Amino acid sequence: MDFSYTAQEEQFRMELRSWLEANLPEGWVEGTFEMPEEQAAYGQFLRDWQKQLSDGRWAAIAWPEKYGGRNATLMEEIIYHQEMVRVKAPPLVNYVGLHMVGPTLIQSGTPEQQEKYIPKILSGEEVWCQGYSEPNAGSDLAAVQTTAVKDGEKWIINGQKIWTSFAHFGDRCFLVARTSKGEKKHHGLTCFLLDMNQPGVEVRPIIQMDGEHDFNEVYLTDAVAYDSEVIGHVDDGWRVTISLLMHERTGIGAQVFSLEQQFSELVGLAQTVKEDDIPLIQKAEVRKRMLDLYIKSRGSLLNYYRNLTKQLKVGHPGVEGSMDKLFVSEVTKELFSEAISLQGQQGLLWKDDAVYGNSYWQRNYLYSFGQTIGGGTSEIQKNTIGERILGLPKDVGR
Amino acid sequence: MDFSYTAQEEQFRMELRSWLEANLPEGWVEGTFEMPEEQAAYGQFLRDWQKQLSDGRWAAIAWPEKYGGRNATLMEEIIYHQEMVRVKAPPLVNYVGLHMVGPTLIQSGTPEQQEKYIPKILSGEEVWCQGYSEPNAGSDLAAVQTTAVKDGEKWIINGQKIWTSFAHFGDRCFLVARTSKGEKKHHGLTCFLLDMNQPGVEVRPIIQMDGEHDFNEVYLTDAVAYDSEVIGHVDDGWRVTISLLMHERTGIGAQVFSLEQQFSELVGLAQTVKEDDIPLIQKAEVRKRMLDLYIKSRGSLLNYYRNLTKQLKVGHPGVEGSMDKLFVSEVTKELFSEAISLQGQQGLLWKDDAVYGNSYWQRNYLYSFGQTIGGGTSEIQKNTIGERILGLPKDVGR
Amino acid sequence: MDFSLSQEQEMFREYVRKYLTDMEQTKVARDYIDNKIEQVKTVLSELHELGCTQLNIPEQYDGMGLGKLDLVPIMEEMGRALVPGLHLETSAFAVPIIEQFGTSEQKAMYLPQIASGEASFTIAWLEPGRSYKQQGIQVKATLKNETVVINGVKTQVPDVGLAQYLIVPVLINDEVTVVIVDKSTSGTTLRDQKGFDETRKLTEVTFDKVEVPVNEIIGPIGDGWSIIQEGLLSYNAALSSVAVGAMEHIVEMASEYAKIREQFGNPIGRFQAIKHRLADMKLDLETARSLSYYANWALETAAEDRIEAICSARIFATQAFIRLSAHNIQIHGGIGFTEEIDCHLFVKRARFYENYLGSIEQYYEQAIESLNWEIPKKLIEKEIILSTQ
Amino acid sequence: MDFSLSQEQEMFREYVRKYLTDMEQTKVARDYIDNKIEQVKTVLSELHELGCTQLNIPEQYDGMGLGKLDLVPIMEEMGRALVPGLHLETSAFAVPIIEQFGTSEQKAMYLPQIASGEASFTIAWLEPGRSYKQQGIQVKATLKNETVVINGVKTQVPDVGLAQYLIVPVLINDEVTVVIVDKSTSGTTLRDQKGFDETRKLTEVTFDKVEVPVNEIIGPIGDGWSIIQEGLLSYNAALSSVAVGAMEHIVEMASEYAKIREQFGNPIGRFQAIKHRLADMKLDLETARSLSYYANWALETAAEDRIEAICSARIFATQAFIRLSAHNIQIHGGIGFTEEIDCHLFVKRARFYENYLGSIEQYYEQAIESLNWEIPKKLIEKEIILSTQ
Repeated sequence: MDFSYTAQEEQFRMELRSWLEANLPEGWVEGTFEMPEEQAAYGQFLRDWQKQLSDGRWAAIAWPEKYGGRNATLMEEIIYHQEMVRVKAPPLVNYVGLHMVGPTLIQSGTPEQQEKYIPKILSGEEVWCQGYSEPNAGSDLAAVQTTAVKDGEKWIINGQKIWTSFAHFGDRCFLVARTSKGEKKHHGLTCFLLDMNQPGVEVRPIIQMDGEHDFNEVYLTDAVAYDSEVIGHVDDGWRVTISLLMHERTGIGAQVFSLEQQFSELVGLAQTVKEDDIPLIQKAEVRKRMLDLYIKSRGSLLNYYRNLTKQLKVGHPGVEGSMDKLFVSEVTKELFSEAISLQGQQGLLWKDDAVYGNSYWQRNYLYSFGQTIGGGTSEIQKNTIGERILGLPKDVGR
Repeated sequence: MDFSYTAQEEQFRMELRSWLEANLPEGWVEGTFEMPEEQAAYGQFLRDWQKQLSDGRWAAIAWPEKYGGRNATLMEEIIYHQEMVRVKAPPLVNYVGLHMVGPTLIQSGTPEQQEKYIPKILSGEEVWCQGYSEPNAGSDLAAVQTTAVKDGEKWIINGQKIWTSFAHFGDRCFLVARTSKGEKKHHGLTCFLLDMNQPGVEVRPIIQMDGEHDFNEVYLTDAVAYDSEVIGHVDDGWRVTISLLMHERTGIGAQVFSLEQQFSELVGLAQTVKEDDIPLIQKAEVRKRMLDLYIKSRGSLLNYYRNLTKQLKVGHPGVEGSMDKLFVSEVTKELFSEAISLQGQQGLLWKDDAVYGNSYWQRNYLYSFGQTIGGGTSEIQKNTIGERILGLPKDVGR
Repeated sequence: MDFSLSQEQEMFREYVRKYLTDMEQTKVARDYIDNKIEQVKTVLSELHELGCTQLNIPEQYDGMGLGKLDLVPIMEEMGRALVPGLHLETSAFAVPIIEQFGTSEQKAMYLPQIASGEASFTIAWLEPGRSYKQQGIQVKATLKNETVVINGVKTQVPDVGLAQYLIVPVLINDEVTVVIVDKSTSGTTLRDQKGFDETRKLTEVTFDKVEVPVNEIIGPIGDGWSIIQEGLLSYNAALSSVAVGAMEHIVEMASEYAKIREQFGNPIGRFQAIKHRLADMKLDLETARSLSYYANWALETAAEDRIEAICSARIFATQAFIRLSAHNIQIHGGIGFTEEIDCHLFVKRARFYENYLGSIEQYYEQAIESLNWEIPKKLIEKEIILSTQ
Repeated sequence: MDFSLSQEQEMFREYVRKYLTDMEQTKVARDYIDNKIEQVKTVLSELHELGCTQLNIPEQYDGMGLGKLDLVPIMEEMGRALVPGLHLETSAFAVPIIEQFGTSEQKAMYLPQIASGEASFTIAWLEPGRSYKQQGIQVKATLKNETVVINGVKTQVPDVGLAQYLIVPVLINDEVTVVIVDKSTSGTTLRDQKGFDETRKLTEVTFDKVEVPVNEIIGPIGDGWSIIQEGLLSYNAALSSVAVGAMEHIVEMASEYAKIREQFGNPIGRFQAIKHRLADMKLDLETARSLSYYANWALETAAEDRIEAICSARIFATQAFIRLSAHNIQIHGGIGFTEEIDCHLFVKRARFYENYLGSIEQYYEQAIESLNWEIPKKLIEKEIILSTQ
């Protein structure tokens, strides 16, 4: 058992940390920097930030050097997440491009595709979104109903996608469509590198319960993709999709590190917030509930490190990731719910009227409801744990 | 809304209460009376107690007067349970006979059967058990595998029953067996009034986790029942069984009243038990957990009264009984678990070495595990609530 | 033994239910979010026409003279549709304290206004950084001739736009005193605050030498805390009914969704993860209902256990409301996370009530105190001395 | 970064696992219940042969000189099979305090006896009606020439029949002092007590002018409480591993049963009620394991956060053990409620550990104190004065 980092890893961390200090927007770390509220300006801000990362070769560290990456080890990726969480870096607008599409192109794309797309993914010039989920295929990818029909060297695509994050900034979409009816539902799917800037593609915003807009519906009406925009083989999209999802090798690391940080912040809140002049942390009941959350957030982090150790040894992520996902999302929900209870009625103000931190806690509380749904619901994770880890028989309907 | 009892109901209560005061064994109410430990003596004690009840016409109050009952109203039955719980009366050794078999005989038995069995049920001379559950048909009555094969005017019965309570005192068994293979699994069942005192019937004890012996396995090897011992029609046993179960019209009333009483006793425990000279109730944390249990046990009681009101109005028990069963059994488990935690290490002594009440809390804690299993597991209750109250689609396999 | 609402009460519920269903249930709450105040006022005035505001006001003050129990179905229906406004504060807090502690002039002045639907009351209690405990009240008022002069700030006062009067607890000579202030009184400054639950509008109210006639004080000077406590009993009993109504809506919408939404080729309600969660939710709902019915009965009959009964209902119902509203989102999946459907409105309202006019923690303490389980310290010390001698 | 047991540690686990599996896992616990003491002693001595008792004893005292982390797999395997006896008390409490605070004579006297499997230690701490807090220790001892004279009663001392020595906290001059007492010392009366967990035999130990040489005191007179606290850190880290082993057994047996037991024509593991419960149990198990590994690592490396790490593991693991052992019965249904299969043994052992050598409540307090979240009262008062000026 050894929790230390190698000298090389520590050096990597220091290099990144100094780069961030030098390159984050002024006032960022101090919390005085304000991100643009208006959508186009916000989008531009995110693209600029990614450009800056990519200029510093910090956008896609896991990619091979020849594609602009650093060929980072898994541990370096972990450190990368830790440092990004530490400074609460702005989100990666092209997360899908950098973490999913890029690696898939490197693995399965043609040389032409690689040349055409990869540099723009890295620079943020072309933002990607992913088109898997559909209204009737939330957690059930095999139920995709969007169709692509061959017409010469074109494919005519019709259907509807949902929960497409960043589609409103999106230039291209990694889209899964049904190209033939296979015997099994997950046969006959094909993956396309779809141009979003065409008449057949309509993006409609989904407003979340926290009032924010991260997700979209994408309506495809005779949208067009060309043969050159098929990735992998026709009708073999299931395999491409699965391998694409597998490229997220650090799993929910970033969420785990965030949870750790949020717990510290919650303690800070309980020390700062006062009721009738007494800081909340002085109540025995509050401290007890804090310890429960301390134990759980530590448990989540340590579980993650244990699974990471295994991954370092066997070379690929294990199905234990389902436990990490389940636990970190449920504990995150619990933590923010506690943050609401803790503050009492005064915690129910919003945005700049909020007493503490521009309603940081309230907004994250509302956002946390999505975390046990997106990326596979908690129910799906439990099925996975039951079936793939404990070997229980399959559920009905699957 | 009206929680009062009518003058007639109050008079009924007073009559029963005086009778109990006069007839309970000496020292019973004070807790100084000790029941025999040895099994045969214990059985005799229970039979004597039932004889005494029946002599006072307090054994089967819901039965028509001509059969030795009092034709009691539902409210009188409720009061009966309240009073019996109040004095913690000894258990009814012939509970099955009095509450299930008797009413079924009155409803569906032949005059000969009524004449032959009913008086002895009442007096406790013949103790009945019920033979439904089988090793592979725990919560699934339709899966009964015990067979009865016609041979002249005899039926030859083979199979195994389990969880047969009081079978070790049992003279007769209300037995469900398969007499033909119906198209649906619950067709082709027949109910028998089986004589337990015959060579083909072997009773083996099941020792529970609390060390007690309430249940048995019953092995049937060419056991014999006669045509005269069939109740209802051949192959129509499903209906007879269901109607038999319906005769328990007060549902889990007795358990609900017990829970109410046990909560008071738990408060008493927390007031009495001291740690380093300080009564446990002085701890804020203990009081808070007590209030949680107070709320839940009140909730259980009030839910029961609400369902009872409905039953008084519509004339038959509703499916809401599944909520009562689920809640009272889960809260009972929680209450006794809390009683263990509360006492700390000193609460882990047993029987006469126990610091408090001959390990009343420890024994009931262990026994409580059976309450969310017997009489339909909590999972079954939730299915019933989901399907029959909320109208959700049926589960797989049913 | 009859533990149910009467036929008349159920019938009155049906009227209100039918009206609010015709109005598309939560639509009025959404109108309020969108500041369509006229639409909201129309609904509120039609609810008044149905009798909702007159119900528990004595006949001599133009009311229907009914009891506290009769409020139960109305409160449930209000919760069911998340009807905006101050019905809870007015009917279940202002009315009972005016009726119990007000002078005959005050009764004659305010009760008919409430009965006629002209005036609603909101409660300007909370102060920045302070609790709902007695020591939380710090706004000071002084007596000057026949007027009370108030100086200070109250925060998060709900729905002032729909109210005519504020009930304001202040300190006079360091003792809590309850004053009724017309919101248009000069010196009163209102500042909008953004709230987490957009179906409740919040306002910061600043009193700058606000002068109110002394006859606007409810009850004797310095008796405010016990007057508030009485008012809170009515309020909390009613609040638990509001929560029950909201939970009923949640269980219905979640069950319906579970019947139609398919995943993996089955309606999701077929999966036990969903089915059993819904069963737990139904049990929570019915338990909250039983506790709230009893709480309101205990209030009406002044039963011995009314304090613990009301606190129990308030604690259980508001906490169950939080649980159920969260489960509702999980059952709905992604769509439940959007603004489009109602799930989030219930989550936010549940949180609004959690610690509104008294924290959960305070109600635990109040119930425990009333149940009187503790052994007086003196007795224990005496016994320790005896036992160690 | 390597958060796993080493290959050597896993290999050692395999030896122990294989041996205990050959011995039919919980059979030795059942033998102990049935008072088949010879069979139990055979197993314990064979575990000693495998090295279990020598592991963490320095080589100079005939041990293997390994560290605290090396105990982890052994403790897990002991928990898995509910092995009776005093391995936890001896290896994880007696050994570390003797090693850290004992004189060289004490080390030379006791450690080789433990390493050779000759002697085990039990802990005679609890007193009737008293807690595991400092004020719970009331048995008094006096110094008389070169002896300590003990008078008083200790209750629920576990497995005295398998022990040679008792570790006894007493008060000398009102200060806690730890003494080793040979159980055969004259004046020591043993009385069997019936216990809830039959796999632990309990004894009431009465000391009637028991004389023990002063050199049986561990550490300085009056330092007992801090010595116990150090011992408890080792004990609790190890206890969390014991609980993890037991939970692993539970998850395996419940999963296996869910695969073969059919109801309604399906293996019950196909129903989400069972499947998701098992998933939750697995997550509890692995979380307890992560926390316990880290606790033992923190102990071995004297990490800054060792106190909170150990308390967290102890709290989570023992509470999860209680939860899981209860779920296990529910999954097994009726058969799980009988004495026939092992479910109940795990329930009872889980309860035995819940508050054994310190209540859950105490460990909450200890962790919270160590995390040091509170703001010193003086600072708050100062600020209140400043803010109200």
